[in-house]
Amino acid sequence: MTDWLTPEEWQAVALSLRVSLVATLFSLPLGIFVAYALARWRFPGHGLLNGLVHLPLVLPPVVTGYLLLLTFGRTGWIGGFLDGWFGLVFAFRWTGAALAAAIMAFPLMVRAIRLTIEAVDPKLEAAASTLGASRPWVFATITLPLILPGILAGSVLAFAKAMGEFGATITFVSSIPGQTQTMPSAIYALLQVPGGEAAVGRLVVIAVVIAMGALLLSEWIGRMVARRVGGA
Amino acid sequence: MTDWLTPEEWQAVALSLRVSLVATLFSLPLGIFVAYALARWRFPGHGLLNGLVHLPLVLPPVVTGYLLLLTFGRTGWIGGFLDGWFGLVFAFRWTGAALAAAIMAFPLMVRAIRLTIEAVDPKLEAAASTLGASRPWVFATITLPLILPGILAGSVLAFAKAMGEFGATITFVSSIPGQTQTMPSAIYALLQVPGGEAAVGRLVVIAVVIAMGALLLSEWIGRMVARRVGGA
Amino acid sequence: EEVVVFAAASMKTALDDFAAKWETETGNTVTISYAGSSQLARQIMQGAPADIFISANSGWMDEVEKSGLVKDGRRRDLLGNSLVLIAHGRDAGQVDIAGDFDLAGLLGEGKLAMALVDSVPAGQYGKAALEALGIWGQVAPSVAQADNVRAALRLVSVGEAPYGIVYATDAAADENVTIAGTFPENTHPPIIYPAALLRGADAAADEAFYQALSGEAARASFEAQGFRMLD
Amino acid sequence: MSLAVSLKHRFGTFRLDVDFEAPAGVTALYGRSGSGKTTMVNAVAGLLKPDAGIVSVDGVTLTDINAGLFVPPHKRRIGYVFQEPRLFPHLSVRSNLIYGARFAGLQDEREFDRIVGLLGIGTLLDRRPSKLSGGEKSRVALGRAILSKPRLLLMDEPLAALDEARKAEILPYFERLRDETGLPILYVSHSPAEVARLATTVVLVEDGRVAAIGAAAEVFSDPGAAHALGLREAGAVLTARIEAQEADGLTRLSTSAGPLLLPAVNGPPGTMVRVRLLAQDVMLATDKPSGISALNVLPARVRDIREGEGPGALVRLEAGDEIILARITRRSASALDLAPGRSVHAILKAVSIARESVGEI
Amino acid sequence: MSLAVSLKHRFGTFRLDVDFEAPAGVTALYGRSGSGKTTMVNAVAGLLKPDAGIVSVDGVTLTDINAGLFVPPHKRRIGYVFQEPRLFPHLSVRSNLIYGARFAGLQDEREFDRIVGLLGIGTLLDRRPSKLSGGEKSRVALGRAILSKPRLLLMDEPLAALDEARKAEILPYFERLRDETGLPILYVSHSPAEVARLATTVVLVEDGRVAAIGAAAEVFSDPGAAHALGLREAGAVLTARIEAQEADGLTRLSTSAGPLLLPAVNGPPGTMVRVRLLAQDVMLATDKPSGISALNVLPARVRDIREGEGPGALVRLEAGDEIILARITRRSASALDLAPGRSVHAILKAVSIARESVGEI
Ligand SMILES: Nc1ncnc2c1ncn2[C@@H]1O[C@H](COP(=O)(O)OP(=O)(O)OP(=O)(O)O)[C@@H](O)[C@H]1O
Ligand SMILES: Nc1ncnc2c1ncn2[C@@H]1O[C@H](COP(=O)(O)OP(=O)(O)OP(=O)(O)O)[C@@H](O)[C@H]1O
Ligand code: MOO
Ligand SMILES: [Mg+2]
Ligand SMILES: [Mg+2]
Repeated sequence: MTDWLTPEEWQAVALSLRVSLVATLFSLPLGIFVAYALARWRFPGHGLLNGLVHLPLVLPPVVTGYLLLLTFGRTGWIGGFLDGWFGLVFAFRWTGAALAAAIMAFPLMVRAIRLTIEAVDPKLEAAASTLGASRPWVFATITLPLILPGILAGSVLAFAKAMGEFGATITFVSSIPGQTQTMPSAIYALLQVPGGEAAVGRLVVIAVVIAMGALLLSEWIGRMVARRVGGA
Repeated sequence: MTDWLTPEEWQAVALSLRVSLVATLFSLPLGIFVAYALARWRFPGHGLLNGLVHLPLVLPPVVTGYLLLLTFGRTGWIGGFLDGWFGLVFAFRWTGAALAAAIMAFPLMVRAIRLTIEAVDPKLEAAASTLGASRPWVFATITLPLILPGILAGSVLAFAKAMGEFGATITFVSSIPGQTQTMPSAIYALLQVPGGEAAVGRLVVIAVVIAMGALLLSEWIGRMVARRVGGA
Repeated sequence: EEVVVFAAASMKTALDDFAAKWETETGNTVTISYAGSSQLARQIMQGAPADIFISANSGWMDEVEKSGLVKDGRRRDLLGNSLVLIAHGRDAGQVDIAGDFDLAGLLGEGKLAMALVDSVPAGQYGKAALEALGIWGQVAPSVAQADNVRAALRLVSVGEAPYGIVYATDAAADENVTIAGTFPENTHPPIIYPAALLRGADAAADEAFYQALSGEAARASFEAQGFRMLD
Repeated sequence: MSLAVSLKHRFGTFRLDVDFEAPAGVTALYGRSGSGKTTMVNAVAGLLKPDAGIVSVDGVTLTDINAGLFVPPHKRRIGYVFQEPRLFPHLSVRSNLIYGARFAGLQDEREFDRIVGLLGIGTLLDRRPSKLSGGEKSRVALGRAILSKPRLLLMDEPLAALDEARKAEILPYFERLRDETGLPILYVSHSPAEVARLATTVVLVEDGRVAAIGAAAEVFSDPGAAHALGLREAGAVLTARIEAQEADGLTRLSTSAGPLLLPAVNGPPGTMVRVRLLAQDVMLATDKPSGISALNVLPARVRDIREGEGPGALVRLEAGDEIILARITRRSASALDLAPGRSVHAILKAVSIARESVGEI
Repeated sequence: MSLAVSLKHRFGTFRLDVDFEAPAGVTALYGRSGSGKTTMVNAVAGLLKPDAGIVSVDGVTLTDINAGLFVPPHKRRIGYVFQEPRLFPHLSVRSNLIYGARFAGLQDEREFDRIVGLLGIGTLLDRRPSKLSGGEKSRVALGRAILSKPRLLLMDEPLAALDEARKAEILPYFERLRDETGLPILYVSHSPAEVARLATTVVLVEDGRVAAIGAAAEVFSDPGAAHALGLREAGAVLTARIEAQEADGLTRLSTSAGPLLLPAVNGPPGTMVRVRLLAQDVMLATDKPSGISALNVLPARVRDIREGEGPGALVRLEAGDEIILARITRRSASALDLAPGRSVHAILKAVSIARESVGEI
């Protein structure tokens, strides 16, 4: 296998996996929260928040990457703050790649979850509240389990998007082998090379296999969940 | 206004709007069909179709664009066929940009619609069938209206994504001012020259305003629909 | 020790080749991030941990230098390249690129693939050349602009566009295209790849690699890909 | 043969295994919660594909698993009032109501107005189902099924959510459906009064099986079925003819057991009606009583006495061609020295016969 | 004062405007479909914020719109059996049942087993709600609310989907809840039998307003309320004391009106019970009858006679300290020459008094 891809390419595969997993898992709680807020609450900044969430979709990825560089970069105001207070550095680290992937994938995740939240019958939540469950309990024991399909779908979308994200990532954290060179960056670099197509093909196959695995897993879990809830 | 952006940039704005609208509207029927098939039917190629739909998410956009070039290009097998039989040419045309945008946005659209289809209570469909409605009628009169929120969400996601799509588009149809130079292509070009930031900023603002408009419109329609169905 | 190089994507083959040689020779590690020159320049200006920057044009290097990130006197024009007209296929006919060159007639319905003519260096050089030849006006409507020169090459390579304008280095690397002609040097500004040692480079290896870029081993790698060493 | 059902189906540990045929009219499925009624109805509607079995309506086979026949629900033309309302949430009440009509062909506006009036939903037509009360929803669901002009009507507890007054308005309509249109109806109900009043045939379902089947008059006057029915609901059904509508609001009826005076039975003289006499509403006297408020005293002969486990006894009486059931205490039976062959008087109050216990034939 | 409700709310054209106070025990909301019962219950539960009004339970104010007070539902400790089951689809029956217990503190396994047994859902515990029959769902919903150990129980037609036998099992349990635990219950039902049996207080709701309110005994023996109740359901409620359980399964009771013999009333001698006598089950005789199967003949005096629009008349009788209502035909009333002050005999069959008409006090 090692001669099938160069060690550097394997590194890229491993990094992409890590970046995508971390991006998905870490953005999930916030994604659920934002989806819930957008679905259920009416508040002054509603439209703004909604727009902000969708922004990475509308902007060309390079622009998003550039904005990230300006804000989360070493000299950016959030980046500087996080570095100064928490020692958290995103610039040119794999964490930055994960941040970029998470932000790019965020609208997909939020939408999927929001759609299922909107489909939850508030009457069930009301029933839970009469049984003594406070809002957070209702959320944890009724809403959350009922929106599992959306969480699953949102996660798999986010993971897939994170696996494929290129423009924002390379613009934000560059493409440093072993540190920030994800699979798409590696593919891009290979496309610059004459005769790189074969290696590109191999990486694409790996990306596809990983994504298919994630997809099949999510479908399977989804079916288990559906069976538990027991539709028809 | 005309001196705020160059005529070429205004062209790019108009083109992006057209491309995104066409991409969204034309892919909608297929999106609904595929979402329905994935949500409701079990068939041998289920996993494959699902994977295929998600592919543009997983692959770096450049790769998708390249694959489009190979298949839908003038010399590609589908492209050659469509050109020969229907005179339908995608290469270097705005139609190609729309095709690229549609394909990139397709997974988002399908997922959103699929999620709402899965939330439709099959008991309502069964009730409609006992009232004499055949499968297609049930779909048109019960399922379709009930999944409107998903269709709306899917469309707005697709539209936003189409507005921001860059990698696949420029790889597939290049950037020909007035024909295939979309807003993201124009933005990218401006980012390549030192000092282009101001013009980038203006284009970005326009993109954001358009996308916000679409978003607000969709939220508003969604609330109308919800009020008609009468939650709470 | 580790040397971090930010280099224009079009240099990948040549630079990888040389870096590998240098690594075995010195035992140091070279880590190279390839991306568009503009992206790399911006990253360096935002504090990227790069030791050496090789840009595909002078403009972005100027920007980096202006922000004071280049070590004093540690910038030089490393490589030169030439601009060629390529045609799809292994045995396309040769053309003579001169004053009354009928490129528009040659193209017919077909497109001329170039990099972005107002922003990507290869495209800017190409546009300048066509203007100098006085045919930009006729050709402009047929130009398909790609986001980088490799993408322009690819358009010709797969036959989507019959002709394209790329660097000689790119043309040499692709079997599916033929160089139909070379643009005279005087039709466009000199094509220069400047290299610079950056402020953050404090290891000995950084300096060594910067120096070695002009060495004989480097020359072999670069020239094999069609670059011209500038001294 | 209007309806022939033979089904085998398994849901986890529950097994349905029923086989019955019912003539035209209303066939009531009566049985305890979880006994399999809805499962049967679903199979008839084509919403459930049973493991094995046959369903045929009016000689048309709709399901025959062995023969590989399974007509899809929308081609069955079966109206189904589900146990829960199942209204279409995105449609107004009006659109819900006319949903089926478009598939059944022309809409009949007068029929629409009639049903809407009967169900008292005229003021709700432009509302969405989510803004209806529980009983309003179930009324709309009822109207929707009826207006789809089915050739068989399935009703799963259609009146469970309604008040007595509304029930009293709707029951006569069901009778008319049954009698005037000849529409066969499969009717699930927990209310013996409804069943006895409407049903031509009663199917007692117990634990996925048919425990008893027969004409309503038979099943309800069968002391053996009294247990499955619930003792309080045992009773006989008499056939009567309206003789006259009297000035004080009473109706004079004749039966082969003798004349009956009942409060306001609608219909012109000559109309045949069915009268349900609950066993517990019948009192027995050995001497003909006098100075008593009960208007109806029928001479009868004891056919048999069946003593239950409790303090009661069911006495079956012959009166004319009719069978009358009386439920009294064992103590009274022995005090009166009742025995087969003994002549007695069956006493019943005019007002004891509930309106819903009298229906047209 | 156990429950004080004063509400104003508007839904489109529907206006709710009610104001009543009810003592401890079961308060029944009785009224036609769409009259506003569920709306009232929702406001008590805190699921609906009324436009104006006050709700207080046992002296604790839960809602006071003017004062800006609105205790959220989860802090009210009110168990609510909804009109539709509303089970949690992702939880097993068992988890549905114990859902509320975790918030109420310790679970009581014996109580759990008792409720599960009473409701007959022991074999369903591991199933999902989607695999239950209609009646099974409503039983689980009932169990879920009861097991949440509420301090007020709201029940919106909890027994509508259940068969008679199951109802007969559950009703005594409700009585015990009312009597032993003192749990106040707000009970919506369309069944006058249920209401009369359980209710301490009856609130008649008509079109968003309280049409009548009072002790069950009063409302049901008030000839004026008979119309709102449905004539067939008018009747009196007697207070009785169990004297002896006799060998043949009958129970001997004493009332101030005289002795009564009824089938199997549970309880040791000395227990006080309430007996509901439907007006239509009471026969009147001027002479003391003999040779008759009815075991109970009570001497009484006519207090008043109210003639209805139809052929019937409601006769209010005084017997001891009790009021008894008898519904007879006008024709009988004049045939017997009934008039206020006249002495008569009220005749009632032992078996006419349905089990669900007798309840402990
Ligand atoms: N969300 C709503 N919007 C508008 N009208 C409503 C809404 N909810 C209920 N109503 C109306 O308010 C009235 C009272 O409804 P409610 O549910 O309280 O009736 P109910 O007495 O419980 O009737 P049922 O016995 O049929 O359940 C009805 O006429 C109903 O149509
Ligand atoms: N999908 C299912 N999976 C497993 N068991 C089921 C399923 N549906 C119904 N059952 C079981 O089958 C039996 C019959 O159910 P059915 O719904 O026919 O009862 P029913 O007679 O209509 O009862 P009810 O009067 O309570 O509505 C019940 O014991 C129920 O638990
Ligand atoms: O440095 Mo590039 O790859 O020609 O933009
Ligand atoms: Mg059922
Ligand atoms: Mg209600």
